Amino acid sequence: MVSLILLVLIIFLVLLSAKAAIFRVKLTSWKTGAVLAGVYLVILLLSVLFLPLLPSGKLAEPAVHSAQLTSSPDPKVLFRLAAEESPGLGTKAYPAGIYQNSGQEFTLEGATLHLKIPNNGNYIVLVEKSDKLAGKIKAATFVSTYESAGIDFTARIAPPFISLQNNTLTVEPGLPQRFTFKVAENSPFGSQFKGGKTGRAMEELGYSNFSSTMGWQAICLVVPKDLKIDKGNSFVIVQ
Amino acid sequence: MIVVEAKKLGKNYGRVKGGVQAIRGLSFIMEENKIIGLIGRNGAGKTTLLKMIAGYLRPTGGMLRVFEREPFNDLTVSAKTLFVDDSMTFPLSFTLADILREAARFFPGFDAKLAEALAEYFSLNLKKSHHHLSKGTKSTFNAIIGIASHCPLTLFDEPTSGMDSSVRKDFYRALLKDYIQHPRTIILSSHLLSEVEELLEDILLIHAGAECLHLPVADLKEYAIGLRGPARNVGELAQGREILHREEFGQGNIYLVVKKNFSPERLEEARTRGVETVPIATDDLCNYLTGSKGGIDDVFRRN
Amino acid sequence: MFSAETDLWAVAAKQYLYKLKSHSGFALGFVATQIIALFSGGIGGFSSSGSNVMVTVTRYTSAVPFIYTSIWIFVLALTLTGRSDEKKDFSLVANRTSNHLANIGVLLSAWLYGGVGTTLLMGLQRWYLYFSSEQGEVIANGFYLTGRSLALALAAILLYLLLLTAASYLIGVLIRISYLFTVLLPAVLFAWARLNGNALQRIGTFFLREPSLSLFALKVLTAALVLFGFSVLISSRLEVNG
Amino acid sequence: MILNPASMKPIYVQISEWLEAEILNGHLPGDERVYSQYQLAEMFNVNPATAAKGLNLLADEEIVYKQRGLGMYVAPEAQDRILAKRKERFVNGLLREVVSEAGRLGIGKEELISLIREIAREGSGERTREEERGKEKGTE
Repeated sequence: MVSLILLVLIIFLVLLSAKAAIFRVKLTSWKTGAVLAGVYLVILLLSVLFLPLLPSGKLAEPAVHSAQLTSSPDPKVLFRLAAEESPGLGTKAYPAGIYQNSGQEFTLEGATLHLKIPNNGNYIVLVEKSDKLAGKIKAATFVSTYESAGIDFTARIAPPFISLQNNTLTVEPGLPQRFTFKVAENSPFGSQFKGGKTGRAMEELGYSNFSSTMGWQAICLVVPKDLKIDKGNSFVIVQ
Repeated sequence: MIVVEAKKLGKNYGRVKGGVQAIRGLSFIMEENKIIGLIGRNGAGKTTLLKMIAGYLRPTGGMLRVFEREPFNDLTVSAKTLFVDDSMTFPLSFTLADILREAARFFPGFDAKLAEALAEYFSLNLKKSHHHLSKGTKSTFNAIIGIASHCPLTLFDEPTSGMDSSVRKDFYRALLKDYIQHPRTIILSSHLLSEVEELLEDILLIHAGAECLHLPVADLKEYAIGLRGPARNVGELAQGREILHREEFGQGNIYLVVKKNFSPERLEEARTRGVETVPIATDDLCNYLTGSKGGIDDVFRRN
Repeated sequence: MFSAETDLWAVAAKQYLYKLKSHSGFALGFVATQIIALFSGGIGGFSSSGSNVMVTVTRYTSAVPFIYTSIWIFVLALTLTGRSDEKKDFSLVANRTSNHLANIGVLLSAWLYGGVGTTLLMGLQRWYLYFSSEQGEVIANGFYLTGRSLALALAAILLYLLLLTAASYLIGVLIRISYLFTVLLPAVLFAWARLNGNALQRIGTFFLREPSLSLFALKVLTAALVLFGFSVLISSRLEVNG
Repeated sequence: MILNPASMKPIYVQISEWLEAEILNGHLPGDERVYSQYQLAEMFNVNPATAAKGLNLLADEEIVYKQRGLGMYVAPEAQDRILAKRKERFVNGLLREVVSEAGRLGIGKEELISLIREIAREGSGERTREEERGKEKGTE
C-alpha cells in the first residue's frame, strides 16, 4: 500500500518536472482536436457494439464443468478400471473426477519385474497383483479432471512415458508442457463490488488456485500374481 | 462619473516588512470617458497600479474603487475591464480568428468587423496562431483587441512596445477615432509622454509608486518654465519657488526650471535684466519631476 | 450608478467553453496514450510452473489504460491550475470563482470522456487480442462483453477516476499557491506513511474495500466534493500573477 | 492636418490659431457652424477635450458663439476681432521687441524706419519668410 503510494508519487514528480508533453499535444486548431476526439469515441463504441460479431471458434474451448474430485479416489476403483479389458481412454464416464489418459499392455519376459520410477512425488504409483493376467502387465495413468481459468486441462496433460525393456519398467515424465493463454479482463475494480461476477478473471475463473501439478495423478500397474517385483528406489504401493 | 478612485492606495510585494513597496499612498480620481495617460519611468509602479485596477492584484493599503466596487477578484469589474499588455497570451490552439471570436463572446460591445478590418490593415494573417507572432505583431494584435472590445474601462500597458513607428501612429489614430465614436475610459501607460500626449485628456505622472502630477494634459505645457541667465538674477526671480531642475553653464550662468506662476509683468521685467524664459517640453518636465535632483551630470561631477 | 452584478454562471459557462476549446489538444494526448496502452499488450498476470507443466496467462485489463488516464487527467489538472493558463484565462473576463468553476467543468468533461474512453477501450482491446492471438489462445471466459459487465466497469472506472481527478485538482491548486508543494506534498505523504502507515491504509481500505457500489459512489462523491470545495476555498483570494 | 508637437505652444492654442486662420481666409464665414470638437479631434489627431479647449478659447474671445445643442458658430464680427487681437499682439509684443532689440543693437529710430520701408518694398512675397512670425506679418 505504502509502496504503491510512493510509486504513484514518484510518477507524479517525474511528470511534474517533465511537464508530460505527450498529453499536451499542440494543435493549430482546436477543431481538429474536437473532431479527432469524437472520431475516436465513435470507433470505441463501434468496437464494443460489433464485438459479438467475432466468431467464438477461435477462442479456447471453454471447460464443461464436470464433477471435480474432492479427495483422492479409492485405489480399488482405479485398479478395477486399469484391469478392464479395453481401457476407456479419455472417457468421462468414469467415476466423478477421474480421467484415464493412457493405457498400455506389455508382455513380460521374466519372473522378476524391475521398477525404475522417479520419486518426484508427482504421481502415486499403485501396483496390483491380479490372477487374471499371465505374462502381461497393464499400465494405465489417471488424472483427476482439472479445469482452471475456464480451460479444461484434463485431456491436455501429457501422461508420463512408460516403457518395458529387459523386464525393467521405466516411468519417465512426459515432455515439458507449456500452455500460454490470454484472458481479457474487465475493469480492474469490478471484483470489489458485490455481485461483481464480471470482475477480475483471476478470482472469477479460478486460476488463482492453479496447482503446478495440475491436480492428482496416478499410475496403475496390474501385474500377474506370481510376478516378483524389484522396487529398487521407487516408492510404490503394492496391493 | 468616477470610474477609478484611489485613496492612499498602497501595494507591497512579498512580506509586509522588508517587502518591495511598489505603490505608496496614491490618491486620485479618474473620470468616465476620458483618455488618461499613466506616465512614469520603468519600475515606477505603472503596471502594478494597472493590475490592481484590473483586479489582478490586491491592494495592501488604502482604498481602490473601480466602477464603485473593490476591483480585486470582482467579476463585475472584470467584465467591464480589459487589460492589454505585452504578455497578454492566448491558448496555443487558437488562431487569431478564434481569439477574435472568443473576445466577442466575452465582451458584448466587441466590434468584430472593426477588429477584422484592423487586422487586415495591419496585414495580420488571421489563420495564424497567436504564439507564432513576432513581438511587434503580437502587440498589434493585442491592441486591436483592446480597441475593438469597447470595454467601458480599457487599460493599455505600454501597448506599443515592439511596434514599429508607423504602426504606432496608426494604432494611436485608430484608438482615437474609435474613442470618438465610442467614448469610454481608457488608461494608457507609457514611459514616454510625448508619444501619447496628444491623445490624452488627463495625465497621471507617478514616480517610485507615488503620485507626482495629476492634471489635464493641456495644462502641462504651462506647468513649468525655464529661466536662463545670470545666476544672481535668475536666483532672485526663482526665490522661494520649487526648483524642478538646475543646470549650471558658462560663467555665472544658470538654468532653472520652476513652477510657472509668474505674472507677465514680472517676467517682462526679468527679461530686461537678461533672464530668458524658455518653455519646457512635456517630456523634459516629466523627466525633471521623476528624476533624481541632480541629473546625470551629478554622476560625472563626483568623479 | 454602474450596472448590476455580472452573472457568475454565465461567465463561468463562457470560460468553460473557452478552456475546453483551448485544451482540445489534450483529447489527442488521451487517444495517443490509450493506443499505446492498447498495443503495449497485456500484463503477465499469472504463471505457474510445475516440474513439467508451465501455464502462463496474460491478462488484458483496463488497469494500464486506467493508469494512463489518471496520469493524463493529473497533467490536465496541473495545466489548468498553472500560472501560464491563469494569465490566458484572466486576459478576458474572469474571477477566481468563475475560473474554478470553468476549470472544474473542463476537468469533469475530461473525466467523463476519459472514463468512458477507458471503459470502452475494453472493446478495442478485445479486437486487438482476437487478431493478434493464435487459435485457442484466448480464453473465452470474459471475452464477450455483457451490458452488465460494461456498466459495472464504467461505474467503477468513473468513480475511481473522479476521486483521482478531484485529488489532482487540489494538488494543482496547492502547487499554484506555492511551488514548494511539489516537494512538500510527497515528503509529507512519505513521512505520514512512515509514521502512521495504518491511517493511510485505512483511507485506502475505506475506498478499496467497499463492497457496495452505491455506498462506494456516495463515499467518492462526498470526497470529490470536499476536495474540489477545499481547492476553491484555499485559492479564492489568490492574486493573478505572471 | 499636422500639428507641431515640438512647438512650445500648447496644442489647443495651435488649434484655435488654425481656426482663426480659417476664419480670416474666409473658409468659415460669419454664422457658419464651426467644426465640432470631435471633428477637430479627428482632423488634428488629438483628444476631443483638447480640441474643445481650443474652441472654448475662441468662445471666450467671442470669436465663436455657442448655440445650445447645436454647437459652435462663427461670430459675424469674428474677422474683425481676430484682426484686432492680432494687431494688438503685434504692436505690444513683436513690435516692441523689435524696437528694444534695435535699441540694443544701436540702430537709430530713423534707420529702423527706413529698414522697414526697404524690407516692405522688397516684395509682397513676405509669406515665404522662414520665421514663424512671417505668417502673422503677412496678414497685416
